[in-house]
Amino acid sequence: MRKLIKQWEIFIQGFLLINAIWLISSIILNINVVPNPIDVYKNLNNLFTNDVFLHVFYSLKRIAIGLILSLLIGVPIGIGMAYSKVANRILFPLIYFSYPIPKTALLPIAMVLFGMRDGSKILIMFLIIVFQVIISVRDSVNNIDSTVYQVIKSVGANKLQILWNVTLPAILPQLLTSIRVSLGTAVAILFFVEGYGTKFGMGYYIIDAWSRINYIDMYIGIILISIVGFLLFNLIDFISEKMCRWSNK
Amino acid sequence: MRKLIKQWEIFIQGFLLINAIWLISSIILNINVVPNPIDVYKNLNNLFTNDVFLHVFYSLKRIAIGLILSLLIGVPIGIGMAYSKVANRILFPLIYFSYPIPKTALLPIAMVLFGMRDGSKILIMFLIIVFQVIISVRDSVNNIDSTVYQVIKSVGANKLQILWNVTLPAILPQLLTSIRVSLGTAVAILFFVEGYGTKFGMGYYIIDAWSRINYIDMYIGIILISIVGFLLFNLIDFISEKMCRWSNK
Amino acid sequence: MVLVENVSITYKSINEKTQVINNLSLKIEKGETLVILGPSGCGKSTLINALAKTKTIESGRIDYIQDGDRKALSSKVHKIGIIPQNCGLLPWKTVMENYLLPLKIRHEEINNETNKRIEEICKSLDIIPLLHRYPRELSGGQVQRAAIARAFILEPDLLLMDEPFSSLDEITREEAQSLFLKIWENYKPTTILVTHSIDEALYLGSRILVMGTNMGNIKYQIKNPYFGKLFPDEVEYLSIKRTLRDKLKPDVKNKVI
Amino acid sequence: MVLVENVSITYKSINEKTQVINNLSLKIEKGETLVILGPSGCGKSTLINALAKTKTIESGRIDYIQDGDRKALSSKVHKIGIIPQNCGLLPWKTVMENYLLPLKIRHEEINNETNKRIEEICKSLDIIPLLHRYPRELSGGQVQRAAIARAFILEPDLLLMDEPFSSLDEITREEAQSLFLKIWENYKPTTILVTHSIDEALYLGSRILVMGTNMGNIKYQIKNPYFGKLFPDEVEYLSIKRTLRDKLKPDVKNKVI
Amino acid sequence: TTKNQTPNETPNEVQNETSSDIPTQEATEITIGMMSSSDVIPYVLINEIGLAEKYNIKLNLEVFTSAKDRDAAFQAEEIDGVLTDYIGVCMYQNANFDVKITGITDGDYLLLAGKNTGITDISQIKGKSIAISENTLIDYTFDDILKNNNIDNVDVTREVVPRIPDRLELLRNDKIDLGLMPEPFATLALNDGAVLLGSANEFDLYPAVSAFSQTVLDEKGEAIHNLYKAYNEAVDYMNKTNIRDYEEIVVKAVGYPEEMIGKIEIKPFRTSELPPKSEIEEAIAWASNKGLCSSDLKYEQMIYDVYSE
Ligand SMILES: Nc1ncnc2c1ncn2[C@@H]1O[C@H](COP(=O)(O)OP(=O)(O)OP(=O)(O)O)[C@@H](O)[C@H]1O
Ligand SMILES: Nc1ncnc2c1ncn2[C@@H]1O[C@H](COP(=O)(O)OP(=O)(O)OP(=O)(O)O)[C@@H](O)[C@H]1O
Ligand SMILES: [Mg+2]
Ligand SMILES: [Mg+2]
Repeated sequence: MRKLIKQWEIFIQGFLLINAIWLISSIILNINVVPNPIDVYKNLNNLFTNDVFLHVFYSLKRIAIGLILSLLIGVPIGIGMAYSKVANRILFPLIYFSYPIPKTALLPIAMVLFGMRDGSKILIMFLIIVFQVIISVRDSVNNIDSTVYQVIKSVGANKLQILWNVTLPAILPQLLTSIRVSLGTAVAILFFVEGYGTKFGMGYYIIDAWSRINYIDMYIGIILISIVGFLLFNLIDFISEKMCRWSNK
Repeated sequence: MRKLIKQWEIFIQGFLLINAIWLISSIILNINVVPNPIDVYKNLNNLFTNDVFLHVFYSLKRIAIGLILSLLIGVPIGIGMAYSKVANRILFPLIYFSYPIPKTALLPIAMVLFGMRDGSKILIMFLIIVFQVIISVRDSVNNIDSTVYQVIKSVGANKLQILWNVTLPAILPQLLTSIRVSLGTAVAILFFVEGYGTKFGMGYYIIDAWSRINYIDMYIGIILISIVGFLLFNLIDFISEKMCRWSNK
Repeated sequence: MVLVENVSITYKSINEKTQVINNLSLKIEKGETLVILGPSGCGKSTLINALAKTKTIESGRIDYIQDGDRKALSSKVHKIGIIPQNCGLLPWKTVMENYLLPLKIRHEEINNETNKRIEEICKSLDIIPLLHRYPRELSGGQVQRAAIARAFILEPDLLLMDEPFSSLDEITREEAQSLFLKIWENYKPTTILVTHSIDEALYLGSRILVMGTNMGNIKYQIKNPYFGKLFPDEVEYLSIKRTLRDKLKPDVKNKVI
Repeated sequence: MVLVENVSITYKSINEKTQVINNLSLKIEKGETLVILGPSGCGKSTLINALAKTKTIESGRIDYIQDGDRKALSSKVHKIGIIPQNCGLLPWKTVMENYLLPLKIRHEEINNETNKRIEEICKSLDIIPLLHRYPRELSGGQVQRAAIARAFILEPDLLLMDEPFSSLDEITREEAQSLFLKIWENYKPTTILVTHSIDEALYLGSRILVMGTNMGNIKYQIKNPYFGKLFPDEVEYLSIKRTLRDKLKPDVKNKVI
Repeated sequence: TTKNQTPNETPNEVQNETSSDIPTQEATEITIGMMSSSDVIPYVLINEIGLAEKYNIKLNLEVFTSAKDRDAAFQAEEIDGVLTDYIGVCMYQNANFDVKITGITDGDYLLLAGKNTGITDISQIKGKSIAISENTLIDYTFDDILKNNNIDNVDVTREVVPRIPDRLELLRNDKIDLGLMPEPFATLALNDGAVLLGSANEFDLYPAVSAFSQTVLDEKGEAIHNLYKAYNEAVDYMNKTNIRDYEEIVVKAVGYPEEMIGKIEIKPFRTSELPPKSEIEEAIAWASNKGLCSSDLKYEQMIYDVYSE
């Protein structure tokens, strides 16, 4: 209970701080791309006439599917590359070559294969995040101190058991970091993939407002996305705290 | 020497593998958004008539400045957040709120403030990468086992000495992972920031070809960016090997 | 019976290759408790790790013979319990979870009897109040006791212990030692124990082996008549002790150079 | 002189608060070597860490008095050398770099004399060939010797040693112990040594202190007449040994319950 | 204020009036990809005033924020047709994507100078900078305006800024001297003090067109024919009706800021027809000169007559 109150305190404090910075810079810069936050909040009711929950829901759905897919595929590949020489030999150059390709340039292919609705959106999101996950999982598995395997190997555990009892818990803290980073990326990609083929999503809301040069609405969208992002990050922190109790300092 | 040969072997093997996959999928899909690699390579000379080195140079410059700035500012902030309760209290909500903001939506502000040349490009790149760096540095500092500080604290080291001798080496492996991930992100962002106010850069090359619906040229650009990315990743691996000899398995 | 034949072990780092054990052969009878003494850095832990299959050997073979049936020693087939020098508790599991994990992996049923055995062992080692703590919340000696309990609970066929009692105070150590003897009496696991204490070697080893500094050579072996006897006050005991001490000293030729 | 006054220390985890030391007061004279014995988990390492300023104390104070001048003990002002229970070598530095780091931090000039001292100490501990290795390439005993050398090289005013010889074979241990005595003779650092060996306590401690299991209470203290004497064959020696052993045993009331 | 009026009042009447001839077979779906601009008004009206039902089509308007996304969707056959321009069709053709111009659309492109540049006449733009997109109709239009004013274009620095809102922002903040903009951005800039130097329509240049891929034309020829009938009817409605009656629809579709309600003006629209041959040939010449298509491209390859029946 006290913890919850503290969380809220931090939330409100951070929120006020951000708005203070924003207010000051809007006054100093005095350009209309940075509207005064007070004007923005005056128009906040736009949000509710604009199906705010639908926007949030669509975006969350896309983020969730994209992120979960990336984890489901990226984590095993990353672990495989760290453990198997053969897998590494084949995958490592493949990944090093394809990671730098700007995935957004693959949009035409994504649309041909998956249409312009959520299919291509999630594919692009997946393609961007999965590499981040693969690289960080591979690196963190490589950094595991080999002595932690001693006992479990000596009792004859199979690969799966080692994976579940040693590898995964050992990389969990870094995996959570990687999820945090990927989450940030995923939210940012919304802004790209919700620019086509949809009328819902927080990214759409911002882009739409932007192309209407309605900076008030655009900033309302940005506030919305940043609050949702904040809550998602806190969710991950909460999970992290529950799952890494053993290393809690 | 033998190592160098092996590196080349991997490079060529990966390159052939990628191209094989590409060839097969271009044949199976048979759509003109996926051109046949053979057609693309036939037109490879386009690249050299097109100031390839200038494109690469401009992009590398932008990546380097963006990445270095992000590290210079992100690493201290991340460490500060992990060590100082006060810094964390102020920065943590600020960062959790501003990380999810799609930085590309801030382009108008960036352009108005820093013009449409490299200033705004690097600002956008910086804004995207610095959060990834902050989050992963903060998390990895938090995950350092507290017993490694014992001896250095007992000899009365000051904060800077502890930082240099313990904190930085301890997070170095994760920092390198974070640099790898950020590098991939930086290359991808090229595609966005080189879409305006420049006629040079690998991102520009691809976007230009795309908007001309010239898929051959677009894929030439993608090949270029992926080779340059591969080499950058290998550079980081090389640095990583030199710097983390102590944990080499 | 465990048969170590012509085993060589090396460590590889980027620019170096250190051979630690060269052509070692060794026979450990079923139900024997073999104690290995040896100067620091001679390769005792390396050998233990090789037996536990956590360090790959460069050449030679390690076999397990049961009822005349000779098979390569394998952690999948044979039940190996190990107390590594660093204790090897998984930091993300509580002490109790660390105990249950090997049992789960070996698909052993956790019935009333097992629970009773666990409780008994933990009581003897005085770690009942620590069962729900994570390893980093324990003191050095508590970690070691937890590791001892884990190995004993498993009831392994081959029990490997690398300096298991080094961080225990004398009283606790004696309790742990006598617990080991009791357990050994019970079902006679083949045991290899690395220790630095000659007294401990004479108390717990049915055979004692002294390794030299020279690539894992066996300098001296002795069947121990004082196995299981605490503080024997005989002259011969002291003389064996003295011999072992002498054998532990670096080779004379090393000294001269 | 180090003065520990009314010190209490607790460990906090999320849902628990464990008090380990309650209201401990202790005086360590300048140049004294105080040996602390105590059952596993009684709080010895915790006390050492508090003295080394790596564990914060909940209440009370720890002061250092020099020439009548009383100051809070501080790792910035006073030269503290520590051998923690886990040895505390930085894994990313070679053994040699681990030695040089504390010297660099204390801005000590590394002149010929220092180099000679380092070489001498390393020779005595037989670790010269290991100086360019990283800690993870060492055996348990080698790590411990490296940590001992690091603390000795620093020539600290206050030397804190937490079971520094526990992983050494008897011969190496004796060499390390006599090295300590030699160094102590040389410039008389105030020393606190935690050990589990009563023999070691009687050999190296000018004063011996036995901690109880009850929140760091001091159960017994004795000025040691056998300080620095190896294998004294006197009756009284054995009786002191027996007393210390008895004091190490858990309190009777605990036994009964 | 106008805001509180029901915008659909008039449209509903039309709907009721036309609902008499209820379609017998199922309506054919036509999806058109477009970017917000005033060109889209008739298409929005087709849906809003019930013309879609009348002509038995189901018209989906898919709005894109970037031409690249729109082209990608078009190539992926996610959309049947696009609102594009001469240059776009040249490039489609060049990429072996058989896209035909089926009609013209209306919309103007205004050349504006920033309020603090001191430029008041097009003759003063030498040495100035313009925010523009490359290889697009804006690029083409700018060249055309320059040509019609007999200005050598070499002296103008062209800065590529892909998004039109960004160009507007640069113009407003004096980061750039000139901009060539469609509605509603042009109006916004003018409201902000920008100076009008010229426009495309002024020289009878109407480079924007609607286009469909040949495949779709083969499949849905009938429906597309109906679409243009509906389009023409919508244009008639626009030209005959007071803009205030359907202003809300325009504001939403084109993306005018809300405060413009009551002030929006629209020139009369033309009914759809095929663009004149000479204009297309000029565009082909321009594009081939830039290497965007082959100079062999013919007018006949670029158009498709849906009005023949
Ligand atoms: N991080 C921690 N959290 C909670 N309790 C702890 C923690 N670290 C140590 N303890 C507890 O504090 C007590 C004292 O620990 P300490 O390490 O000082 O013991 P010790 O006397 O050094 O024992 P040993 O001889 O086994 O090393 C122990 O009971 C231990 O369980
Ligand atoms: N990872 C490694 N790389 C290189 N050399 C190593 C490595 N690990 C151990 N060694 C070396 O191998 C030798 C044997 O090590 P081992 O740990 O088996 O010694 P030990 O007999 O257990 O010694 P101790 O009694 O000190 O624990 C030592 O000389 C050590 O320096
Ligand atoms: Mg060892
Ligand atoms: Mg301890």
